[in-house]
Amino acid sequence: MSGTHDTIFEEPDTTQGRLERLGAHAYLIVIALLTAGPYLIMVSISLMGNGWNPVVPPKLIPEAVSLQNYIDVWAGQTALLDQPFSGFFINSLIYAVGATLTVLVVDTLAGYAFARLEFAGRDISFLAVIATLMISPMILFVPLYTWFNQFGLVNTRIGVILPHTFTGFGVFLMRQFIKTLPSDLEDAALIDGCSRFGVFWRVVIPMMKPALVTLGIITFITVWNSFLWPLVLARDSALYNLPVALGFFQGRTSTLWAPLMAATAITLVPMVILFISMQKYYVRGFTIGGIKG
Amino acid sequence: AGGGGSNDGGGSDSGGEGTTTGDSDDVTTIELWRWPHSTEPSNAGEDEIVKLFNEGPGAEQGIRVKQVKNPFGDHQTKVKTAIGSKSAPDIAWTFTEQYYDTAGKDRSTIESEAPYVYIDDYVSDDWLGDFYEKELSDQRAQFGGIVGAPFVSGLQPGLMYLNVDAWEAAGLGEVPTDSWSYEEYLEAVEAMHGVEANGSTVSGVGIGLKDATSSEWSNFPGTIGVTAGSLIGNGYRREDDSYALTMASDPELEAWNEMFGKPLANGWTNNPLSYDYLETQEPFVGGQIGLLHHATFSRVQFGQEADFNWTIIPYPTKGGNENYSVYSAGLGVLVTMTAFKEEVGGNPEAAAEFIKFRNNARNQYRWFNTSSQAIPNKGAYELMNSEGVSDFVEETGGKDIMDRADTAYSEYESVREAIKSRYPDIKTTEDGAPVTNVPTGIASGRVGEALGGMLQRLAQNGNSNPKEAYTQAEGQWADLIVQADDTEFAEESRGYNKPEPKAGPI
Amino acid sequence: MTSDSESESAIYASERSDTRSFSLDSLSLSQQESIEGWLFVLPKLAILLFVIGFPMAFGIYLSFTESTLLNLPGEFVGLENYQWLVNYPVWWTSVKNVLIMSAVKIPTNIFFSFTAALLLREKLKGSNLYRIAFIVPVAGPPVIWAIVWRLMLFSNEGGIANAILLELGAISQYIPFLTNVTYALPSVIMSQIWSFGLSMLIYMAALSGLPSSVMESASMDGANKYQKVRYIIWPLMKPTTLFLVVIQLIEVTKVGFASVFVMTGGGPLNSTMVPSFLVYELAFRYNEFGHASAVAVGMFLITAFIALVLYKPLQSNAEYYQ
Amino acid sequence: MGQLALEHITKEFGEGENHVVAVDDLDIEIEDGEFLILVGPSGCGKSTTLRMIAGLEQPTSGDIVLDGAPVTQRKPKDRNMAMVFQSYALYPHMTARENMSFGLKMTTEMPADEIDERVRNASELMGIEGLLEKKPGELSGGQQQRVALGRAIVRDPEVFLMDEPLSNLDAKLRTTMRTELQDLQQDLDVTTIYVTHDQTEAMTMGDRIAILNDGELQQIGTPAECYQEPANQFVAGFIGSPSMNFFDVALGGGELSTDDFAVTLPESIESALAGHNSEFVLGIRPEEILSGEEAVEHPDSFSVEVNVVEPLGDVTYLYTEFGGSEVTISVDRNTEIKPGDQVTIALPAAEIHVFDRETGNSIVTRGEPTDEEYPAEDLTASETTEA
Amino acid sequence: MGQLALEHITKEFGEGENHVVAVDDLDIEIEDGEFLILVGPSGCGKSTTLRMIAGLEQPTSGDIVLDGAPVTQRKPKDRNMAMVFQSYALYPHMTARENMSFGLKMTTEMPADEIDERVRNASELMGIEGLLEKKPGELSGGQQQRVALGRAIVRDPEVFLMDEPLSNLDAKLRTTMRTELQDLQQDLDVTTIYVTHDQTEAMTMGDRIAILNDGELQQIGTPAECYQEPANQFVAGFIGSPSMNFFDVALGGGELSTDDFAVTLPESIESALAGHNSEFVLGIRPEEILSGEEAVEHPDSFSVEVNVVEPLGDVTYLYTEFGGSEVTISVDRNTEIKPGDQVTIALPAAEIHVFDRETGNSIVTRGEPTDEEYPAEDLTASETTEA
Ligand SMILES: Nc1ncnc2c1ncn2[C@@H]1O[C@H](COP(=O)(O)OP(=O)(O)OP(=O)(O)O)[C@@H](O)[C@H]1O
Ligand SMILES: Nc1ncnc2c1ncn2[C@@H]1O[C@H](COP(=O)(O)OP(=O)(O)OP(=O)(O)O)[C@@H](O)[C@H]1O
Ligand SMILES: [Mg+2]
Ligand SMILES: [Mg+2]
Repeated sequence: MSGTHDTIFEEPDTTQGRLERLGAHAYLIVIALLTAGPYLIMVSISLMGNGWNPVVPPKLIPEAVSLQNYIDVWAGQTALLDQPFSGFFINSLIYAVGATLTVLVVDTLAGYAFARLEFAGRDISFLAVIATLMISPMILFVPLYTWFNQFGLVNTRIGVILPHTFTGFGVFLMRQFIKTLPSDLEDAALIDGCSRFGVFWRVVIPMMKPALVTLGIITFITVWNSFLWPLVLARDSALYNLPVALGFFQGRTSTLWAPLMAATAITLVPMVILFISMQKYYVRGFTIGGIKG
Repeated sequence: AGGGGSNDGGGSDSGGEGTTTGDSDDVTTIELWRWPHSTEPSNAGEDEIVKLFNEGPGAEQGIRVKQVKNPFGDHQTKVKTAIGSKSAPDIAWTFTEQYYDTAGKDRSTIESEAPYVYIDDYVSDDWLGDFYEKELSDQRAQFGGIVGAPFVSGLQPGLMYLNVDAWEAAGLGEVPTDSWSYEEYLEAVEAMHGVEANGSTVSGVGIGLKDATSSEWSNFPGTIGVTAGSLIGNGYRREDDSYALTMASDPELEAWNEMFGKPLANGWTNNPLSYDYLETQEPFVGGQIGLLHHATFSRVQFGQEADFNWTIIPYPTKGGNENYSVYSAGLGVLVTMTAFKEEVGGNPEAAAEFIKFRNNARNQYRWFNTSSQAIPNKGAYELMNSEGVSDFVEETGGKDIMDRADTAYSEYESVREAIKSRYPDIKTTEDGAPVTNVPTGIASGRVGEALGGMLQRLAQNGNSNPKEAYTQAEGQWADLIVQADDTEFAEESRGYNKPEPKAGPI
Repeated sequence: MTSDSESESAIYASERSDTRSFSLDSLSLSQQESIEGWLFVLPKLAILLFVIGFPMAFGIYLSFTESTLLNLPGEFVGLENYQWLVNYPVWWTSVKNVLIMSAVKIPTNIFFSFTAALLLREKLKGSNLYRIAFIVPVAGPPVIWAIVWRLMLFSNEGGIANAILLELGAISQYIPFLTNVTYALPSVIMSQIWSFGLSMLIYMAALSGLPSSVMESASMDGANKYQKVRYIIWPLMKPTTLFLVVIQLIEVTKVGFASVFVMTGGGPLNSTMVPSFLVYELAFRYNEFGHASAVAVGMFLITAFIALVLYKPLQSNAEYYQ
Repeated sequence: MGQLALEHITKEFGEGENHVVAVDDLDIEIEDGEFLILVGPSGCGKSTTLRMIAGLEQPTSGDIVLDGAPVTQRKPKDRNMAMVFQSYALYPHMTARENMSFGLKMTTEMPADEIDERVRNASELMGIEGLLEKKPGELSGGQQQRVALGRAIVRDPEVFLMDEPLSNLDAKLRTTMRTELQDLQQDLDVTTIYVTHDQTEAMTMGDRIAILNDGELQQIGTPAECYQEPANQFVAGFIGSPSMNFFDVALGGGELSTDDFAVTLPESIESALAGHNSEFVLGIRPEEILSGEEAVEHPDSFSVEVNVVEPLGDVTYLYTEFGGSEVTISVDRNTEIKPGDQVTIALPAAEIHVFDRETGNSIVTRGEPTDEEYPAEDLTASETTEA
Repeated sequence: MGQLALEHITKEFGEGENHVVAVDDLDIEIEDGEFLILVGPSGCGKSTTLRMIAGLEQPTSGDIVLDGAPVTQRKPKDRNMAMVFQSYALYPHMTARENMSFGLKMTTEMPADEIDERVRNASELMGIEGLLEKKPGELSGGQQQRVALGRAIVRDPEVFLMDEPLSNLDAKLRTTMRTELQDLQQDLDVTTIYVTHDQTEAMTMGDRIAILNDGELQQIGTPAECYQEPANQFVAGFIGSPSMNFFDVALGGGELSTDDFAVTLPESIESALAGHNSEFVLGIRPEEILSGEEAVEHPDSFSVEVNVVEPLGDVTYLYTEFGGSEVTISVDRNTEIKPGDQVTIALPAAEIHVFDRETGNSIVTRGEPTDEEYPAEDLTASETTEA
């Protein structure tokens, strides 16, 4: 029941209420300009068909809107990058999907055990998993490359995906979430004759949808946007994902701003759409995940 | 999208999963790691040569080159990761000094410790002979041999581009064609500032430099000095193998004060560090006179169609003295095609085959015709003169710059002699070249940090007191040399105006 | 309040362990459950071990060696690299910078995300647009964010910030945002504080769990809106806030890398150097893998320490309701 | 001081498909110091009514008048009322003391020592002096409840509003708190409106009960009135536990009868029923059904099989089925009856209620024809209910 | 078939500071087909006991024996028991039908049509045939409850375990389900152990009640036994609503007395008390306190002021205070007494309970000295309780 006094503002139809709303809008618009403004400019520049350079004063509004940059980028018709962007897009998709699926499976299993089972070394291994959140990836480049090379994983898609699957965040989230689930259901399933895995698979998993969506989206976006691992492990640009490929537009002696902005938009827009369209699910995941006020 | 036709050349990236195509017939696939050229024709030309190789000599010898293009900014990281993991590419474009610190080391040490091979072990003297002498002699002085094939050339301290319309709108009269002075330069800039030209307002000047802490900075103080008549930049190696630093002994200090010590209106200044971390790519973007300190652009290409008159004018010199040698050819930073050792995963034999092909006079000439970029190969220059150049080169003024480069290269001999006479204690190589390399790779490149730091400090304090800054930077550098195991420092060269500055017309 | 969730989970687990003790085989209860537990975490630990077990051990080992690019791993030198680290002023600059970054970025991020969540909760017209606007920065790669900001706002040539300030007459000369020691760090931080979208979503989730009767109670008690926010909502958001602080602390080191990498390269004069970028510089510019590893380990220890310090109160404050 | 009038207040929510009339033309006068119970099934509009009085919701139409002055447009804090919520709504981050003083700090300029004084008084009254420094999380349900009440008392309001304040407590505590609340209200003599859907609370706590259904007022009166003279079948069924037993009966031959039994009617009732359709609902409370000796002697007696016997200790319920309904019979605690036994029972005409099967309105109450006043009023109510 | 014995089971949790003895040496035999109620205050170990029987917890010591065979080491699924949880624990993602058939699918090789058949039968029994395709989210509380029961029935277990299965329902529905559950258990005749802390359920549903406190068994017996002959003060206070009234009394001059009243003791009681210390607790149930005519005639009568009158409709409670305690008196529903009235009451010696003030053990039960059997057993229990 949401009465009006659950809110902070005055009623909308009083003068004061209107003023307050106006103030709120003003504040929000200013921040929105600072968060999204640069991206609007980015899109604007990407629509300048004849290229863009940092002139003084900066030129922000296209004289004529043109999708030429998008076409060029998508087809790989630029000076610095002659590979079609579609390929990177597909790579990004493959990495994101692959890593997300792996993370979902592996982290949910582990999260369940950390939340519900008692086993020797549990706390230590949980700490180890969490600690992976804090490692600077830079020192891992060379050892990881060397290591993966021995297994033929360098320059393979699996090799690129793998490092994305070791973070601790998912395990942490899943564990928190499972702790909030009523254990009665699992008890009921044990009595109903399920094995431990049966309990997990048939009872726990179906209840975890919000958490799975949350973790899924966050992982998907993280991997989609990931830069360092694909850069290092994809020897060949054919295996690059979008963010790595963006680097191409900055050459040794010049930056192709307009195509770069178009390519950036191609990278960004799907994630914004994903983020926005799924928000009600993962917000729920956060709420239930015990990270509430 | 002009050069699209040759995009498929060299099997650039289409291979995807790698080396499947030729394996059956005993074909060795070697990888060439490079970054993309910034311009399409250059890339097309590059690809074309790779394709020619794969179809021609490569096919004969069972070698196939696969190009891997890395974003420029990430290239070094990728190559180093691969080397560290013993799976280096066979050939890579490198700034050679970034991969191994050669200071104080002789060839045999370098040979056993550096990741790259000496290309002179694999090529004929004949082939080497096509390069301008300076490029070889510089490498010999530094490495005791040739470690990589130079393939792009440039002019130091750089070129100056002028928007003629703006110049005229400011009522500055004749465009300078001969030597002119810093003072005149500054006056012109101030006069041009604020005038209307080509539908926009002229705003200051720009100079393109980059990378605030890069080791490339070690070149900057020295190269600027050239415009004041210094011939050796930052220092030299003495006969007793100790290094003498001349940075704080350069007549360029004065130059610095003239050129950079004075902030221009609107915050524009010639001090490169007051600019963005990224370089200015377009000479006309930042201002209407532009300086480019190196000349990988040996031609000007405009992002927006240049619908105004532009021209290349001489670099201003100290007092407008035309006797000062302004230009020196070659790249301040050594970009070479380097072949890596087998131990780190390379295949130098096969790599050398390609390097030979790619950089022979014929192919350098071929690439010049498509890219219009200056090249350090006199055999190729001869071909330009005998066989003519492409329309593209004509349009973009590439030949003009190549002519300047050739002139500068040919002055090398006399410059060399002048150096030897000014610095009698300078060490010379077997073939008589003075060793003007100073150890910049020392202490893992922290020389760059020290010099970059100095320049940054100057930038922060509005260029005040460069004398102190230079002296301090030289001191730091000297310390690094002293600390390094294999190097010795000529202590008497430490400090302001030690050794005594030597500059003047050749 | 009394039992933090660690001990709670331990109790819980011991309860569970009893559940499993009937053994068809001769295994005891705890053995059986241990096996089950390990089977469940096996895939994760296997990946963990395989992917970074060796590399990390190797990386840590490197921090005790004098390693360079061509000499991996180099000679074992004990704690020499750490001695070097302690005496390396740039390291301390980088630590100081990352602390400043955290000290500025985390509170502002909390402020923006909290206020935005609060306002968007009010069902304003256009909230969806605002939400999209706030989420954009976190949906894309941090590198892009940094590029866009560098170019758009701070670049001298095309910089909008300068253009606008000049137009407004606020300045008469361009401000060298990224190339001056005074401005560089603030500028880098400025660019980072706008990526608060995810925090905002988490706050929104937390706010939606706020019992409306408590808010109404405050209305009855005569609290005006500022008082409600100050005395009721904000204190109730404490667990969420702490969670966000810890997450961001970890995040700062990562976002920090991207912006520094793209915007300043750590300069000028190391004024924007952060440990993660220092690792990169040492390893890939100076080829000093031993030193780089020592920096990485040092930073790991600092982050872990701060996270632990903050994690305790987070845990004990966990739930007000139930 | 605290005389409150709800003048034809109506509250509608939503639009189109979601349109709900939560409160429908409610018109009640509440005396100063009165303890009024609002009772009714879930969703009948109790909370909405209370929230409108508090100012947490705005009525769609109608006015709320406090001591003669309309307060409908006033903000909650300006109405001088205090509310106790079902969930207590204590501020979880504040100590009991802070919870109690918060309102005074927010609304008044009262000096700290006076606030302290008030808090001390209220906490003595509620017996929570020792708990003042604890946070809600450290308190038991009953203690939280007391703090919530203390918080309301401290403000010395003209009206107390309580929305199911006891429903989160367990049965035992509920009983205790119930008496405490009553005592308190008698001591303070503050007008109190108390929402509940527990009819034990309804029966015992207030001066009057207002029974709502579907947003409409069904009856308002003392608990005894509502128990003994329910205005309609809804009230009859709602008030009293176990519920009144109902049977669909037909009138004929001076009897109200089903297949299983008949009740011979006295003249007075028969004539009261005469004007109506011949279909009625007969109601009788479990404790009014005669059994044992008394039943055997009764002319209308008949015999039924007992399904379940529920000895509650102080009283025993028999469950059986006849006349098409499940029937509860209340018998003495010392009964010997076992499930499966046949018992003889009778429905004494003097205790029956008769309702119009269509409108639900009461025609006969405890064997007496209903006064004319009720049906007239309730006819409208019931009709609208069906609409 | 379903004969179950708990042989000295003990369950301890935690270590060091957190060490808890949740169940302490519990020893109970449950007959095949018996309906046993486990009752006691929150935290007394009811759920833990049930969970040990189900196999969800492992006893620290002791054995659980089903039909003569120890099952302590069997997995839950192999014990052939079904459990109904307070939260129902229905699988939210499965329809009612899937919920009910899940256990059979997991544990048996039963063909699909037989499973269907069983589900149909169980759902008919529970009256939920129409709901089989719905998911729990679409069902009301009572319907969910029925599905949960159906799920248990389908498996045709030897033992039903129910952990407060009704506590989530509202009062009305609880009453209905209570009878349904009893009927069901009588029909199926399956050994049932039913945990509750609601003493109405305790009193009415089972064959026997086992009352736990602090993990220890206080008394086990039929509801009537426990109500009428509580073994100790804890049981006396716990069973019955409103609770028994207690007074600290002193023995002297053939009377048990407080400042306010005295109860003249018959010989039998006096001698029973003789062997003890002179400090006792006197207990009497609200309905046994004499009032009105009867009281006036009684020699021990005295007069008290009524504080609160609570007419529940079928019965009326008076609240008053004397002998140092708050006292509830149950009187006829037609009483005219109002708050503030003086009433004459008496405590008939024939109905009093007397407990040892220290051990709490019952010495006199409803005016009769307690059989020797109880004190002996309960002494141990109570002593440990205090420890
Ligand atoms: N904010 C609202 N928006 C829409 N409908 C509402 C709102 N508040 C209440 N209602 C509806 O108004 C009706 C009355 O609700 P109200 O909460 O007053 O019932 P109640 O008598 O308090 O019930 P309960 O005993 O369950 O608390 C219900 O149908 C409810 O769904
Ligand atoms: N897993 C556990 N770990 C530690 N202590 C526990 C655990 N489970 C129960 N206990 C403790 O054992 C005691 C008995 O708990 P149990 O749940 O059996 O009580 P209960 O009688 O079911 O109470 P309620 O009526 O509140 O459900 C309590 O003190 C409880 O805190
Ligand atoms: Mg309500
Ligand atoms: Mg329990």
